[in-house]
Parts: sequence; C-alpha cells; structure tokens
Amino acid sequence: MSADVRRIDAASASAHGDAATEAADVDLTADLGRLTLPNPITTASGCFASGAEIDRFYDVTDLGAITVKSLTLEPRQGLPTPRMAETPAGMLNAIGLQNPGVDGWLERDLPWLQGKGAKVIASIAGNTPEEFRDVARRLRRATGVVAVEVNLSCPNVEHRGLVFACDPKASAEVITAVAREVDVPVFAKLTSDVTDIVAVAQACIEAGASGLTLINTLLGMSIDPETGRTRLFNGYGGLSGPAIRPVAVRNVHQVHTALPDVPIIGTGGVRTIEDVIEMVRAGASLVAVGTATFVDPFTARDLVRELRTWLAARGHTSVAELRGSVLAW
Amino acid sequence: MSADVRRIDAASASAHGDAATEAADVDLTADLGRLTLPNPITTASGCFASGAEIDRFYDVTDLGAITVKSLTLEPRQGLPTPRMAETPAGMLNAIGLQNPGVDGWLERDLPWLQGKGAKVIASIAGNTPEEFRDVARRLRRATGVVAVEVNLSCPNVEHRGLVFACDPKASAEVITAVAREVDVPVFAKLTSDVTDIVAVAQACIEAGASGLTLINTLLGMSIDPETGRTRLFNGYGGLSGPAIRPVAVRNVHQVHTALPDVPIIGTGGVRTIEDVIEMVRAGASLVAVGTATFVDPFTARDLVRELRTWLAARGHTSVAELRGSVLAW
Amino acid sequence: MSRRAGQVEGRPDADAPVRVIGEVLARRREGAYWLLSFSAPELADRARPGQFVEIAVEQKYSLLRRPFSIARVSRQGPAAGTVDVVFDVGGPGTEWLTQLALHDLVDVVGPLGTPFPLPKRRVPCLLIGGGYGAAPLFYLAEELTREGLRVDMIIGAATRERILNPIEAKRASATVTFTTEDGSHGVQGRVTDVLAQTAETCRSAVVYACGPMPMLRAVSEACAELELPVQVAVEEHMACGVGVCFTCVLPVRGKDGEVRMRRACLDGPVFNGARIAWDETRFELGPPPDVEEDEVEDEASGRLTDDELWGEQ
Amino acid sequence: MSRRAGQVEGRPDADAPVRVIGEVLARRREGAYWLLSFSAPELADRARPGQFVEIAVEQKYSLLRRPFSIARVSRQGPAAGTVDVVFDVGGPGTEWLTQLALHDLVDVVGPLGTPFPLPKRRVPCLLIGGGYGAAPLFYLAEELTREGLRVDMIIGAATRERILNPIEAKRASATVTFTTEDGSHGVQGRVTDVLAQTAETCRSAVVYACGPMPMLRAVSEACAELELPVQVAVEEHMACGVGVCFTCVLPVRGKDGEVRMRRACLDGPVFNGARIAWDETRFELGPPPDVEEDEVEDEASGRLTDDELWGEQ
Ligand SMILES: Cc1cc2nc3c(=O)[nH]c(=O)nc-3n(C[C@H](O)[C@H](O)[C@H](O)COP(=O)(O)OP(=O)(O)OC[C@H]3O[C@@H](n4cnc5c(N)ncnc54)[C@H](O)[C@@H]3O)c2cc1C
Ligand SMILES: Cc1cc2nc3c(=O)[nH]c(=O)nc-3n(C[C@H](O)[C@H](O)[C@H](O)COP(=O)(O)OP(=O)(O)OC[C@H]3O[C@@H](n4cnc5c(N)ncnc54)[C@H](O)[C@@H]3O)c2cc1C
Ligand SMILES: Cc1cc2nc3c(=O)[nH]c(=O)nc-3n(C[C@H](O)[C@H](O)[C@H](O)COP(=O)(O)O)c2cc1C
Ligand SMILES: Cc1cc2nc3c(=O)[nH]c(=O)nc-3n(C[C@H](O)[C@H](O)[C@H](O)COP(=O)(O)O)c2cc1C
Ligand code: FES
Ligand code: FES
Repeated sequence: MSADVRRIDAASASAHGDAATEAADVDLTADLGRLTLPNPITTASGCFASGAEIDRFYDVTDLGAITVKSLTLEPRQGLPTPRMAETPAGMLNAIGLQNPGVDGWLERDLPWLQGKGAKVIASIAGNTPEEFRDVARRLRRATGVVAVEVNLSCPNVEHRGLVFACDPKASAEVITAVAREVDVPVFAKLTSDVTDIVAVAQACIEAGASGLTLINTLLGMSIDPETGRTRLFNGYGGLSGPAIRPVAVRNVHQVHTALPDVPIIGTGGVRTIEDVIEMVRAGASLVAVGTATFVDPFTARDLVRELRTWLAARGHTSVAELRGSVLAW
Repeated sequence: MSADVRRIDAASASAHGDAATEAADVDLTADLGRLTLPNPITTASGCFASGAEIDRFYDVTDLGAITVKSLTLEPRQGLPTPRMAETPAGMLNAIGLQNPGVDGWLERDLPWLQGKGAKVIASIAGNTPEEFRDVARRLRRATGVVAVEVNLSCPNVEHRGLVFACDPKASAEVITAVAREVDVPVFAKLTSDVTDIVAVAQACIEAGASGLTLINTLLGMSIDPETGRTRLFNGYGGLSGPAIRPVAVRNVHQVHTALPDVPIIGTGGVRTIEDVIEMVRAGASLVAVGTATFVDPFTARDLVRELRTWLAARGHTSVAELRGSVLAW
Repeated sequence: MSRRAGQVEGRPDADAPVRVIGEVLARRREGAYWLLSFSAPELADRARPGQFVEIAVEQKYSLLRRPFSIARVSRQGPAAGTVDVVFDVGGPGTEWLTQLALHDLVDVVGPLGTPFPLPKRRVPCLLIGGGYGAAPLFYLAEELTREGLRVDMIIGAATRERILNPIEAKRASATVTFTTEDGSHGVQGRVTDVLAQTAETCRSAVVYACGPMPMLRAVSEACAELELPVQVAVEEHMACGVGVCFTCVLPVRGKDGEVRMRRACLDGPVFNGARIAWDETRFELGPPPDVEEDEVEDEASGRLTDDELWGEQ
Repeated sequence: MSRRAGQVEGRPDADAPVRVIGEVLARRREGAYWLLSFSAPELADRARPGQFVEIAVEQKYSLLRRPFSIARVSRQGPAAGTVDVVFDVGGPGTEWLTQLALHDLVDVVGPLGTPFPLPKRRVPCLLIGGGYGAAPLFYLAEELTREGLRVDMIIGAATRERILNPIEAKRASATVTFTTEDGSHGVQGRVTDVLAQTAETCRSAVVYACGPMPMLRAVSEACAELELPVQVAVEEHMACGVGVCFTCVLPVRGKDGEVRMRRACLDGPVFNGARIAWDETRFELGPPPDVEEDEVEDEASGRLTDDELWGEQ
C-alpha cells in the first residue's frame, strides 16, 4: 500500500456535471405508506443496540429512523459465548435476543430516544403469537415509536421450534395478533431461508402488515477445523454482512415485483452508497444498515450524506424516483 | 505490503510434531458407500468444464474424481451475456447450462477423460423427469463414469418452472426415473433455497439416490446502481464462492445429522485446506471445489496435497475418521 | 469516505471515541511480537490505559476490525499524537498488519472501553502481565508512577522470547519478577506461582492484570484468597467493539450478587476480577435478574475495599 | 501455498500457462494509465502478443483475478524475464494494483488465450489501438517488425491524455495516425474515420485491432467494407480466464456460417473480426448448430484470403 490511497468516488460531481441538481434540493423523504421518514436510512435490528451507544459517535437522529434490538416480553440474557464467528465478507451470530425486556426498554432506553426526538422502529420477538401480542400491546402508546417490526425469525414453541417466518400460516397468526394491538404501521420481518418468500410475504400482508422487512440473516454454521468445535456456542447462527447482499437484493426484488404497493425495508449486506441505491432499485423504500455498523460505526450517517450527493450529482430530485427502477436486458 | 509475505500455515508440521504421522501413511480414501475414490477432492459441476482445460495446468487425474458440467439431452448454447457478476467474496452466474449435449459429450469429451483414466462423475440436467431419464440412459455403460449426479436445480417445466429441488415430490420423481437407468451410484444435488432441506434429502434417498450433493448456488441478484441494469442478462443468478460457505456447511451438517449413513458430496465456498476439513467434519465424504478454481486453477490439486500433510501433522491416519466429527459446547 | 492522513470523525467531547485515519510511523518486531505505531492525535489525547482501539484490516475475505489494547500514547515531544499497539500474529488480520509499510494509512476507532481505574490512595500497585498483555501495563505503570504510586510487576510468558520487552519492564517498575513456563527466563512457572510472595514483599495493595483469560482467572482467584482488590482487562471475541452487537459479553456479578451478561467492549474490557463469574462463562443462562443493580455491597475485609480504592464504579 | 518470488507452478510444455509469483519491478503512471512490470521468466518465455494474464488482487471483498493484455515481455538483456501490463483504473481491483510497491509480490496466471496470428506473407499491417488497447499492439508491432513486416498504426482515444505513449507508437511503426474525440491530439474523430484512408495510403493488407468492443465492431465492419482481413482482441467479463466457467462467451460464426458461443478466454481473446456475430452478442440463443464446424468457406475477394494470410485457424 502507498499513502495515496484514493477512492473511486462514484458520487464525485465532476463525472456527472451536466445533469447535476443542487444537493440541498434533493428530496430524501422515505415514503412507507402511512409512515413518512425524513430519509431512507435506518438501522437493522440488533445492530444498533438501543441507539445511545452510537450517539457517542454522531447524532443518531441524523438517521431516518432507529430500529432497535428485538424486544421480548421478559428480559433475556441471551446465549452463552462464543456468539460470533467471522466468515468471508460476513459473520455468523447467535446472540439469543439478549434484551432488557419490553418493560425495561420502555422504562430505561426509550426515554433517551424520546429525549433526542428520534423516530423509533420497535422490533419485537416472542415464542408464541400471544407473546408477540403482549409485547406489542405494551408499545401501544409509546411516544416516538413510529412503527413496529415483527421479527418472525423466532422459534415457534408450539410448532417444533420451527421459526414462524418459515410458514405463511404461523407468520400470519403472529401478524394478526400484533396488528390488532398497535396503531402504527406493522412490518413483518422475514427470512430468506424458505422455498417461497412471496407466499410468506403475501400471508403477512393479508394478515394486516403494512409492510415487510427483508431479510433476516441466513442460517449458517462454522466449525473450527483443528478442534472440531462449532465456532458458535449455539452451533448454527445467522449469516450477515456483504456476503449475503445478492440474496437480500433478490428477495427484495422478488417480493416487490409480486407486491409492488407494499413498502419494503431492505436489509442485508448494505455497506456503501452503491449498495443503498441497489436496494432501492430492487424495491426498498427504506434501507437498514446492519453489520456494516460493526465495521464502521459511522456507516449509516455517512450513507445519508452520500445519498444526497450521489443523487444530486446525477440530477435526481428524489430518492423515491429510483424505487423499483430496474432495467432488464 | 512488503515482499516477505508469509503464510500462517496451519499445516506446518512443527506445530504438531508430537502426534505426527508419516504423510505417506495417511489414508485419503473417500468412502461413498458403493463408490470408493482415491481421495476426497472432486470438482463442482460447471466449474471444471470438461477437464481438459485444467489439464493444461496439472494432471487432473490427481483428483479423486472429476465432476463435469451438467449434461442435457440436447446441446445448449446457454444464456446471453453478461453471465457473471462479482459480489463480496463471491460471484453470481447465470450460464444457462451451455453444454454439448450428452451425445456430444460422450463422443468428444468423455474419450479424453477415459484416455486419462479419470474417474468421472457425470452431472445431468433436464426440464422433465423424462429428460433426466433419457440422459441417464445414454450414460449407462459409459466407461469411466463412476457416478451420476442429478442437478435438481433445473426449472420443472411441468410445474410453473419451479426448480425440482424445491419440492420433495418432484425431486423424488426425477431420482426414481434416473436410478432405474444407471448401475452406478446416483447423487441428488440439492439447493439450500428451501424451507426444509432434510425433507428433500429424505425424499431423494427414498426414491433411490445413493447419496446427496450439497449445495448448489443460492439464488441472488445484482443491479448496477448507475444504470439500474441487472448485472446478469438473466436477472437472477446463482451465488457461489467463499461467501456461501457457512450456508453450505450448515446444510451438510443438518442433512448428515438427520441421515448419518448417507454419503454426502459437500460443496460451497471451499477454497483452503481448513475449508475441506470443516466440510468433512460437517459430514461430507467427498468435497467438491467450485468457484475457487476460477481464483486459482491449481486449487483442487493443491488441496489433495495439503490434505495429506495436514492430517499427517496432526497424527490422523485417515481422512474418514474426521467425517461428522463435530464438538458442541 | 476518501482517506487522507489525519482525517478524524466524531464528537469533540473529551471522552468520545473517534475514527482516525492515521499514518504508520513504525512497524517493527518487538521480541516475539510486533509493534505498530501510528499518528492519531485526537485518539492519543483521549486515551487512558486499559482502553483499546479497533483497527480496520484490508485483508481479503476478512470483514471486521481487530481490537488491540493501547500500549502507549505520546502527547508531547517529537512523537506527540502517536498511538502504539503491540500484537501477536495469529491469523489473517494480524498478518496483514505486519505488512504495513511506513506512511501507509490505518483506519482506527478508539479509544474504546473502560480504562483501569486508578486507586484513590497512594498504595503500592502490582501489575501482572501475560504475553502481549504486558503492553498496556507498561502504559498503566507510567501513569501510576506519574501519580506517585509505587509499581511492581510480574511478567510471565511461555518462553523467554514471549516476554515482552524486559528492559522496559525494569524501567517502569520498582521490581519486576519474570516467569516462564519453560524456565528460559526468570522463575520457571506461572505468574500465580510468584503472586503471593511478590505481593507480600512489595506490600502490594492492589493488583492489575492483563493477559490470556485463564491467567486472568487464576490471578483473580489468587487475589480473592489474598483479599487483594484486582482489576483485569479481558479479551472476548468482538464484532463491533462499540457496544452494539452483544457478541463480547461475559458474566459479571453485580453488587447485588446477581450475574449479568456485560459487554466487554463497553462495560469493560477492564472489570473487577472478583466480580467476573469465571465459572459461568459458558453457562446456560436462565432469566436474568433485575436489570438495575442493588445497593452497595458490604466489604468485610480488613484491607482496602474496592470502593475505597477505585471509587464508585 | 506460501508465496515467494519466482515460485512457479505448471507444466513444462512451452505452450502451457503457468502460475507465477512475480516481483514488482515497476509501477508507474503512463499518461492516463498505469504500467505494472513484474518478473515472471517462465511466463515471459511462453507469451505471444494478444495473450493476456490473470492477476490476483488482494482487495477486500474482491474475489476474482483481473485479466490484462500482455503489453510487453523481455526475454533478454537486463530486464530479461519481465512482463508488463498497462491498465486503466476503473474499480477496486485496478485501484489495488496502483498501490503495489516495488518488490511486492503478485500472483499471476498466464499466458492465456490465443495470440494474434501472424500473416504468412510479408504484407503491410495496420494496427489499430483504442485507449489502453494500444499496449498489446506495440508488442505485436515489435514482433511483426522483427519478422520484417511493415507496420502502420492508428491510435485513438477520447482525449490527448488517453493516447497511450505516442512516442512509443511513432517508434514502433512506419506511420502513425492519432485520433481523439475532442480533437486535442491528431485528427478529431474516431479511428474508423481515418481507417480507409490510412489503409489505402499504407497499402495495408491486414488489420489488427484492440480496444473497446464498440470500436472493435466498427473496425470489423469497416474492414468488411474494405475487404480487409481483420483480427481483433476482445474483452469480455471473465470469472476464470482459463476456460472452465463459460462466462466470457461471445457469438462467433463458424466457417459453416453457424453462430456458436465461444469462450473469449480460451478460443480468444483474438478472433477474426469478420466472424464475430456483433449483432447477436445479446441474442436469445436457440438450439445450437452442430458442434463441429463445416468445411472451409469460399473466399470471393480478390484480396488475400484469411486462410492465405493466417493459415488454418
Ligand atoms: C479488548 C481486546 C484487546 C486486545 N489486545 C490485543 C493486543 O494488545 N495485542 C494482541 O496481539 N492481541 C490483542 N487482542 C486480540 C486480537 O484482537 C486478536 O489477536 C486479533 O483480532 C486476531 O485477528 P486475526 O485476524 O489475526 O486472527 P483470527 O483468529 O483469524 O481472527 C478471526 C476473528 O476472531 C477474532 N479474534 C481472534 N482472536 C481473538 C482474541 N484473542 N480476542 C478477541 N478476538 C479474537 C478476530 O477479531 C476476528 O474477528 C485483543 C482483543 C481484545 C478483545
Ligand atoms: C482479455 C482481457 C484483457 C484486458 N486487458 C486490459 C488491459 O490491458 N488494461 C486494462 O486496463 N484493462 C484490461 N482489461 C479490462 C480489465 O480486466 C478490467 O478493467 C478490470 O478487470 C477491472 O477490475 P476492477 O476491479 O478495477 O473493476 P470492476 O469493474 O469493479 O470489476 C468488477 C468485475 O468486473 C470485471 N470487469 C470489469 N471491467 C471489465 C472489462 N472491461 N473487461 C472484463 N472484465 C471486466 C472484473 O474483472 C471484475 O470481475 C482486459 C480485460 C480482458 C477480458
Ligand atoms: C449481531 C446481530 C444481531 C441481530 N439481532 C437481531 C434482532 O434482535 N432482531 C432482528 O430482527 N434481527 C437481528 N439481526 C439481523 C439484522 O437485523 C439483519 O436483518 C441482518 O443482519 C442482515 O443485515 P446486515 O447484513 O446488514 O447485517 C441481527 C444481526 C446481527 C449481525
Ligand atoms: C459458473 C458456474 C457454473 C455452474 N454450473 C453448474 C452446473 O452446470 N451444474 C450444477 O449442478 N452446478 C453448477 N454450478 C454450481 C456448482 O457446482 C456449486 O454447486 C456451487 O458453485 C457452489 O460451490 P462453490 O462455492 O465452490 O462454487 C455452477 C457454478 C458456477 C459458479
Ligand atoms: S463487540 Fe459488539 S457489543 Fe461488544
Ligand atoms: S472466463 Fe471462464 S471460461 Fe472464459
């Protein structure tokens, strides 16, 4: 390496001088049906803790919204360590939903977010539809909570521990139970580890979800070749990071094509401004940054800034105009 | 970078001096039930063309077996370009099974492999169970063909173009049709893009497959952010390479746990000797090298060599003793 | 972002971590280890002994930053604004670091985590370092000495080559005892074999330790026997290093006696060694206790209590 | 494998590609481009103009090697055993190459693909290069000149800065015509604007071209009009570069008139420009023709036929 590391800045205005818009004129508003956010960048659940941790680096209200770690009815300590393993351009995790419980969160974490004036997407989790419902109920009138995201990648204790998101019917049951409880839009968060994601997506929308979050981590495993020990205490874990981006983009595109009117929160491997645009073109209205925050805590904030420049340099006046804009050969 | 690029060679004998075996004494035999191969390294279908291309670099009979590109009944030109896109630690491809057809292959490519004395795993593909059957029938008495691998990731024209491997019943139908035709062991090659891989695996075994190949590429997509054009002519393509290894290992482990007696050809992201051992520990009896050959044409041969050293340095006398050997916490 | 040396991102607050693009000023062998020195003035200004940095590695296939204890910062003189880390090569990330050349740029986030709390009284301090774990202790020794406290050291390693900088150790402390497992330098054995004796001779009132987890456990247990307060800097696998992923947790007993999973990157890496539930590191976790901690615990010992020494944590 | 300079893997056969760990001997700007020179004696010995190499890039997130035309090899003298490539920076892989330092190691596979076939007779040759595509043509010019053939050149680019090494161009050929799209150097326009005139003036009997695909197409079509045999070196996205992945195909018409998907990395990159089915590059492919090609086609032209010039391909 030499000291003059240069970057190929696709956003550099020079390359696009002709069509340029004023950066300030670009409309970054994210339109998610009943929900409108100032910009289309949020955080992926479980990758931003409660928000305050990253606020040490920058003002987290710069983001369109903050999606917090999944909340369960009771507090959870999570799984024993090791909880993570690095993989090529990705990582596996098995945290086990360590969280303070919905009540603990309402009492201690939400007030901080409210004080900042942050827009919060509350992710919720449970082992039965009733647990989901009970968590949702407690969130009902929480100021600052602009949407509820339902993490359907939880083992369904009533169904051999198979995760809800694997089954359209089980997913719909959870969504029905949640949608009844809250006034804000409900997003169903799905897994790609299914034969037919569109069927699950459709079932969730019919059950009352306003939108969808795609995708959760892919189920993976890593084994230490020397010892034969699984690299995660839990054996299997969730694969995230740049490695899974092509899979996430495909899922978003597939579901957006089938359900063009449904708002989608796109997540999976987003790291650069080009990745954000790719997600939006595939059909996302809001883009969630997950693992990339681990690599660089400033990622989400930087993407908001770069998005404005990128669009302006190309003469776009809004990010919304790119949604779903894909050219086939 | 400096010139003294050093490698952390986990296989270095020094670190394991005590338990070391003589490299020559290590038994690399791969035991796949009715099929025994001299070593457990083969090539992934579609990643080694017909074999002769890589024979320019080294003697391809150094490998345990050569798995050739999927053969269809009629020759195929494949899809228009672009057929590939690079992704983080991986790549997408949509080739469209360009191949000379089974007859063309028997006439022109197989004789070369026979002349070399190579052990050939013939991969076959089709759009209906009958097409698979007809290809298999033509391979019946082909010298050198030691196994048939059935690429079930083909669109089933009789079932909305859904790939066979997505459905246990459709997969079983193909396997039944093929198993009747050939005397050599039949391996069903499955995709990870399903809700329940074990169900598909079980159906294939019940239908007469001797073993399973896990996994094919993951369905993915990539879009050029500038133009909005899909990076593949075909829109969607198959994700392969190191990025998918954790998913492949999980599938192999899941199926091996459910069906411990079934031989498995493990494939997906294998690049280093550590990756080979991980696959074997997860449950593979034979390990297929795919995309890694694109990165370095010598990969598969080097892995055979390194496997011997790696095992010897640790006092193992055979590779088979590591199969399925995983320690939970 | 484009990268240029000196680029810094973050809040102006004195205790806020920053991201700095630093220039490599030195990269050399240090016994069995490597030393990497880079410019990062804002980071140097904010750093305290015990804290760590996360360095981005531009290594093919590797995704995450790598955490390293801060081994030294220079705030004045010709090397002002530089940060040193000492590292051992064990994988692709550390391997990549050895290939950095002078003037190359490194992307570093820090200072992260909790520093070693300093005693509120002028008591003799015993610093115990294992392997490269000695590095942050030299930095701590400097700070303690500056505050007028007596510093003694025990430095242990497997072999003589793995004793980090014995000359520095002697300079930094009133006495230093070396232990090696093969006896190639100093006393044959482990740091815990000489702990009681050294603590007695040096009248140590507090112990600080950094090194492999089994050593930290043994030191913590020995200190419990000796009724010596002990602070340890732990190592856990970290994905983010900044408190958002919950991969780096370890079980720490609160003053209420309840064990909670604490983030080594945010609540640590420095913990009271007596509070770590060493036995439970791998335990199957039941429902957690109340999240808030109870009242201050009673200290029965006739020695200085943790509270008296460290102040409220 | 461990990497040391000079390490080579492969068969001893003179036409077999090898993998070489080469040492960087130069890395410098060359106008708007970069030149990379590395030691690789076995590769240099086997290389021919038109062939390419695949260079491994140790770039985070990037998986595949990057293909580059061979710009020059030295078999004798002080630089014996070196290979040069000229490249344009357009993405992370080429960016990484610019950061190589002297004595760094590069992992290179080559020579790959087909070389430019040389005319069997002593006819004047017209070499047309676009952008960095001029690089392998200098190498070809050297070889043609050594064989005693007259070489003329047309070198085109968007701007003056993107004309590769005009001095080398002048040295390598009897005449050279420059074209730039903005008129900042030579004739304003494209290489095809001066092709007919130049070919006539220089009495060119054959054309060789290397550059962007649209240029190769335009040159091929112009040559068809002029009834000039033309050989072009194409660029297609390549995953493997060695013939095993089938990602780099393009439609080439056989002597039987049937179009087949040919691998640019193995059957090319040098093709008879008249044979490429330019219109069908993106066509929906029906069932393929017989795999074997038909008989030799008739050449109606009064000019030298492809067969006479290149020999049987
Ligand atoms: C707070 C803290 C301070 C540290 N200080 C130092 C130091 O001063 N000097 C030093 O040499 N090492 C230190 N380590 C360990 C150092 O981070 C690892 O050696 C390094 O990450 C290994 O990276 P690798 O790519 O070379 O190895 P790999 O083993 O290939 O790394 C793979 C993954 O495992 C993680 N990992 C591997 N070993 C460790 C480990 N021991 N602790 C935590 N994560 C690990 C890596 O970060 C990476 O994500 C510290 C770790 C922590 C948590
Ligand atoms: C036979 C051949 C010879 C070539 N010779 C030269 C040369 O002499 N000088 C030179 O500057 N370039 C040459 N190229 C193009 C060169 O390979 C690409 O510029 C380079 O791969 C870009 O890599 P990147 O990471 O910088 O860019 P990226 O665009 O990020 O690369 C992403 C992927 O696309 C592929 N790719 C991108 N552009 C091209 C392209 N134009 N052709 C083929 N694949 C591409 C890359 O290999 C990589 O897999 C040649 C290409 C081929 C096929
Ligand atoms: C450490 C970690 C913890 C996660 N925790 C949650 C969680 O609590 N709830 C949830 O819905 N998703 C969780 N996820 C999944 C992410 O929200 C996201 O869907 C996934 O990581 C893919 O995005 P990425 O590649 O950008 O990380 C977690 C991911 C990681 C890496
Ligand atoms: C370019 C390319 C072509 C492929 N063609 C086939 C094929 O014809 N038949 C098949 O069963 N699998 C095919 N595959 C899938 C591979 O055999 C393998 O299952 C997959 O790539 C995962 O392994 P890898 O990550 O090691 O490449 C192909 C993969 C690639 C990358
Ligand atoms: S490493 Fe992410 S929370 Fe500690
Ligand atoms: S690049 Fe793989 S066949 Fe040509």
